[in-house]
Amino acid sequence: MNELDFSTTIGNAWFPSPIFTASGCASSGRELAQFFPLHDIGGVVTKSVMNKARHGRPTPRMAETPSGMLNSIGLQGPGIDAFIAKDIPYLIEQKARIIVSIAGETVEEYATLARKLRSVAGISALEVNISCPNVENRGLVFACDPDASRRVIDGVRRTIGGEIPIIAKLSPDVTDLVAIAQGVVESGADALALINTVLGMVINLDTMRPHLGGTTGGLSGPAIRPIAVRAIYQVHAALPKTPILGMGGVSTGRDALEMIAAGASAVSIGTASFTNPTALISVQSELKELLRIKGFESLRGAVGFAHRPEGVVQ
Amino acid sequence: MNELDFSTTIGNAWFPSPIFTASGCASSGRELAQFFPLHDIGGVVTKSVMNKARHGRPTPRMAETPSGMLNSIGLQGPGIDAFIAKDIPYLIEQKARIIVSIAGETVEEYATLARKLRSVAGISALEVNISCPNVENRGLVFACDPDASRRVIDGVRRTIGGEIPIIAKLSPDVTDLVAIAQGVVESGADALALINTVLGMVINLDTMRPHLGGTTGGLSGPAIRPIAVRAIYQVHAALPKTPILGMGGVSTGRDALEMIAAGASAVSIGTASFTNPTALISVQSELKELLRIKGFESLRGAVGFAHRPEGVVQ
Amino acid sequence: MATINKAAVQIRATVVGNKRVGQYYQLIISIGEIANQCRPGNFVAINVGGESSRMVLRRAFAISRVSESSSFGGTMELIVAPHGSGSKWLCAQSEGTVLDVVVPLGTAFGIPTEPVRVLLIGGGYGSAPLFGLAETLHARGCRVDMLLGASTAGKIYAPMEGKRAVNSLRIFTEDGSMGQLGQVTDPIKSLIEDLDIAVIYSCGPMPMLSAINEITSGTNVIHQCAVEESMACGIGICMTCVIPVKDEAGNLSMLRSCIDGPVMDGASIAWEKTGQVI
Amino acid sequence: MATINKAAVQIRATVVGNKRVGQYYQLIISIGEIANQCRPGNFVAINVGGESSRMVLRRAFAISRVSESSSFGGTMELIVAPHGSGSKWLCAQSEGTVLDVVVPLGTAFGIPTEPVRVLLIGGGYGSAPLFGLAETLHARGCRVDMLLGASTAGKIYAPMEGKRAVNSLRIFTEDGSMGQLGQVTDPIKSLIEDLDIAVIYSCGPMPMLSAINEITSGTNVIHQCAVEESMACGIGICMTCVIPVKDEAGNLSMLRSCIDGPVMDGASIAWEKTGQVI
Ligand SMILES: Cc1cc2nc3c(=O)[nH]c(=O)nc-3n(C[C@H](O)[C@H](O)[C@H](O)COP(=O)(O)OP(=O)(O)OC[C@H]3O[C@@H](n4cnc5c(N)ncnc54)[C@H](O)[C@@H]3O)c2cc1C
Ligand SMILES: Cc1cc2nc3c(=O)[nH]c(=O)nc-3n(C[C@H](O)[C@H](O)[C@H](O)COP(=O)(O)OP(=O)(O)OC[C@H]3O[C@@H](n4cnc5c(N)ncnc54)[C@H](O)[C@@H]3O)c2cc1C
Ligand SMILES: Cc1cc2nc3c(=O)[nH]c(=O)nc-3n(C[C@H](O)[C@H](O)[C@H](O)COP(=O)(O)O)c2cc1C
Ligand SMILES: Cc1cc2nc3c(=O)[nH]c(=O)nc-3n(C[C@H](O)[C@H](O)[C@H](O)COP(=O)(O)O)c2cc1C
Ligand code: FES
Ligand code: FES
Repeated sequence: MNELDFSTTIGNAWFPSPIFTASGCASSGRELAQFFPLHDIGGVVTKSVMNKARHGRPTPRMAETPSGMLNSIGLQGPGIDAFIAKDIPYLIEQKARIIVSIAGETVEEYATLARKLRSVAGISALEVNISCPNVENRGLVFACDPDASRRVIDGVRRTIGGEIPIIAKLSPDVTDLVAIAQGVVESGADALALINTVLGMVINLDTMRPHLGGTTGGLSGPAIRPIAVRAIYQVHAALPKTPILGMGGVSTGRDALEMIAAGASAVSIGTASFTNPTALISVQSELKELLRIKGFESLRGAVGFAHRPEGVVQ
Repeated sequence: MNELDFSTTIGNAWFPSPIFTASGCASSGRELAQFFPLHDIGGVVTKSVMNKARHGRPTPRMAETPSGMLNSIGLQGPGIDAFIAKDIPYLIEQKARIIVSIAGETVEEYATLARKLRSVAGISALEVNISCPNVENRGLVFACDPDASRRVIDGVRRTIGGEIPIIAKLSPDVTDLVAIAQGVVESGADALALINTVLGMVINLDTMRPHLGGTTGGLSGPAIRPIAVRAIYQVHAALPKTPILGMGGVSTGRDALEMIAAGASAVSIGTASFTNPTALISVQSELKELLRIKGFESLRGAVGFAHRPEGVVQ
Repeated sequence: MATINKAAVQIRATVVGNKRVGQYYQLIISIGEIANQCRPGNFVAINVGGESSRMVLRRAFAISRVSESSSFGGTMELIVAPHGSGSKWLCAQSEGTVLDVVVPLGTAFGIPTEPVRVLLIGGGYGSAPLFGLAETLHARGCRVDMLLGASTAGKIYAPMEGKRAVNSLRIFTEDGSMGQLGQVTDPIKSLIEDLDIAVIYSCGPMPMLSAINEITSGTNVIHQCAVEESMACGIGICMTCVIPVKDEAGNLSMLRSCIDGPVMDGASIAWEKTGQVI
Repeated sequence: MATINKAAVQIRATVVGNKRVGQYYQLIISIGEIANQCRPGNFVAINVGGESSRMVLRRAFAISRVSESSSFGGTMELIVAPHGSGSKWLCAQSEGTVLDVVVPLGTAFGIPTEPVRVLLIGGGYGSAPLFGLAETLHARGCRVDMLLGASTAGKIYAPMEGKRAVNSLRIFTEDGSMGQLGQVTDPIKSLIEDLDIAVIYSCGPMPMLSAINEITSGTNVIHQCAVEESMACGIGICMTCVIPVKDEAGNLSMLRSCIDGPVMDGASIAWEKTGQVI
């Protein structure tokens, strides 16, 4: 039996494993490092960082829902300068492969973040979280507006140059996801991250008011997996050459393979790390095993496999 | 203690209870009547009927997902004429309150259906399921296109006149649900049904292809409840006077109250009837009990209660 | 258009026995007087996973046998293969667990009025309802022959006491680990002729049923088969479980296998149009 | 910025005892050598609902006591209130259930280096970690007084053996069904003066902690409180459990109560900005 080639690439970045953390679900990395070496997984996607430090939203910031959860963190974070000074060096020291997630309130803020990161060594890729309210346009989320999405990616692309691959992270809360995806790819995104959380809400029946401090929150976890798989499948069908970082409810190797077959080149694990701090490791080894059992010689061979023409078997 | 007023109204239609079946989850009513008298619930929303008989999609038509399921039935049904001849008389005989759900592939088909139903006695309301592919516009789902949604409702309104209330059933798979809701209300919808299923997909890892015969399917059940509550809350905030028939993952009285507090005047039970054939009855009695415990004198008093201004307690 | 089994009720029923049999679990569930209403071919729909389960759909299982004499009042027996998360959960329940069961559901095998010769063919756990059926047929004076097949010995379900009503029983396994090496469909053609079979009753995977139907089509042999489609509700309200059926004029309808089935006339099914259960 | 408790490990741990105590359940869980690493104030995060559970988040519980002498090796005791679906599931587990536990988590109560006088105040199940704490303090030569409060008698957790290390114990219930009628916060002010209290340790609902802090603020009494915010992960990776904390310059930070807490300096918390746990 040949050794399985488990590596993947996103733009010009190579990763020995396709299993990454999901932005906002691994904090700075230090906390998960208590449970496994960060070097052992494909990559660490950091919590979306903004230009300035932010307190985020009031508590309660979470609600459990059937097979899922809502969160409304509101991008609490230390700001890009503190992040570059403290978190990047730690991750480099751990030999983690780093994907930095950035978020902004204006097109300009995204470009500023890209400029500050451009000269930082040790970053494998940039994930651009465009599921943020655009303060210049009635708070309309960038990722829900084809035009604003393009402008953000365009600004980042110009600033960052060609060296670091850009992954545009999209929201599923849109009528035409494929159009948004095509737009950002035309504007210079090398890859897409699918999906961010789905907008949801819970009413607290004791207070008879919205439960979350932020009123609405983002739904994540196994509940949304069918939505994520559909999004990945649709976008891969339209843009078969664009690598996809899939996520949304993955908690087993089986789930990861589902996303890969739908078209993902790598898979992020978010909420599952809350259920199980070593989920990344178990998903990774289960996925490897499954690929072997199914007779794949490489992870790449399974990417988008569910799209093969009728009649083609394995 | 006063008797609780459990009744609700949708347009000019009065119902003794706010708990209805969900379209497509009660077949013609006969099957549920094995488990409880149809007269005992608020109303029966019939399976969406089209003009002609349809075979629907190939099997498998379902997949279970975490706290939910996907279905791709493809609107199998007998066609409107057989429906009027066989199903309506049965429901009338059972003294059920009838909400007929209609679906079409063209604006004209919806109007045709409305014309055929106009003169049928015993119908309390019409639910217009606009989550169908529009054959005149690249298969784009009506409910995802503000303009097409309006035209459908406008056509039905003109045909049906003012007698039977029209409930427009919307899809959550849109960027701006409130805009679609406003559009259909302006075009003559008396009420809104929120939400239809969320587009999803599962890959079968044995065949390594999409599991459903129809490739994608509609996600329903508790998994989507937070999305439904959010949709109801948002739309009620924008259109506080428009009654909402809420649905999506309700399986207990607690869940129903959550939707009512978010702004629903009535609640449909779909997938929960698959889990439990008497779900409608248990949801109904649990909801009554909860309203009493919370000190409400009427169901109406609880509708949209989560929107009350800061500081107002019960 | 059929309607739901008139006897169907939703009850809370206690597991009174659970025993491993080969690769299956034999569950005995106390269902009281409803046992009288269960006919060979009927099935049940059971909630799985307990209170905070993420599984929202019931699981369907053929009633293997009912018994009214037991010390628990009426009981039914199910033969369950631990397949995915729901059936595995069920197999892990021990005596005393209270289940939410809808019973009995679906159509039953048609019983001939004359004492004709019949062949019963079961694949895997598909043999479960055939032993109860054999008893009924035997009591009617039919000669009952039986063929059981599976991939391997552990998947053959053939209880000792079940064989009383059977004149002959032949077993086939694909790996030869029990009975003859081969498929259960291999000897059918010659058996029909040798034994002058009037009715074949079959229960098992859809490809097996379809293969049997190819053999019976064009002959006078009646083929009563219990089909298996993915079922979301089991009670006729979801339309997920459909099977393409032709009427006499050749018109196709998609009939619900939970209320127009599971037992159907094999000749009426448009086999080439059936889907594949996972 | 704190980091996760260095001793934290994820283990499979067996329930070795489950006993109802008033309205709570006392669970004894075998955790082996990790028991040595647990300090009063630390908590654990436990998976609930079993394999096909729809509950995706761990539940947090204070470690009430650890014991190393037991016949099961090291064990820990939890006092669990059956509140929602997760804690009810946990309370229903019997001996032999294997749990997925992350232990120990969070900060511990600071122990004074001098034998000062201390007051321990617990609300509801908040008393659980206080008895283990009392033993530690007592061993350091501190005089330990304790106040426990709850809405009703069944919610007072005050085990016999726990009282050994306590000089005085007063109980308050809001319905007067046990101890004195009233709130646990009523006598604090006078007790501080009468007993010359140097440190108050508190654990209970946030409004209770906040009320205690109002009493201690402006005094020299140190207030070490174990806060309670909704926690999605318990290990510092989700940022849901934040508490607004002021530094010396008065700058506010939102600190994670799972790793910068649960035990925090009451004086540093911006109480007016804290959220309400459901
Ligand atoms: C009429 C009928 C009678 C049956 N009798 C028996 C029996 O006697 N013994 C037995 O072991 N099994 C029987 N089955 C199959 C049994 O229902 C499935 O094995 C079981 O539903 C699988 O559930 P799971 O949770 O283990 O698998 P999962 O794969 O987790 O199930 C996921 C979903 O798919 C459905 N599903 C999966 N496999 C099947 C299948 N083969 N048929 C129908 N639905 C399926 C499940 O009901 C569930 O909704 C019968 C099925 C039908 C329709
Ligand atoms: C540090 C800490 C120590 C705790 N110690 C104890 C203890 O010793 N004994 C005890 O009985 N309880 C304790 N709790 C509270 C306990 O965690 C909750 O009662 C429990 O999580 C409720 O879960 P549920 O499934 O029963 O309720 P649900 O309402 O179904 O829970 C839904 C979600 O909200 C969260 N949640 C609900 N209530 C609380 C709460 N009060 N605090 C934090 N999260 C909550 C749950 O964790 C879950 O994610 C502690 C909480 C924290 C944060
Ligand atoms: C608590 C929490 C915080 C998150 N923060 C971020 C974030 O800062 N940036 C981002 O792009 N996505 C964020 N996400 C979304 C996740 O990265 C991921 O897209 C989503 O949770 C779906 O994956 P999952 O189901 O595996 O969690 C967050 C999710 C959660 C649950
Ligand atoms: C099997 C199935 C069939 C459905 N058929 C229809 C339909 O014909 N027309 C329609 O408007 N909605 C249909 N729906 C959507 C439901 O009416 C409802 O909007 C959705 O399932 C959410 O509610 P639930 O989570 O309670 O099931 C169907 C849903 C299911 C699960
Ligand atoms: S399983 Fe629902 S109609 Fe047959
Ligand atoms: S509970 Fe997740 S960071 Fe504290």
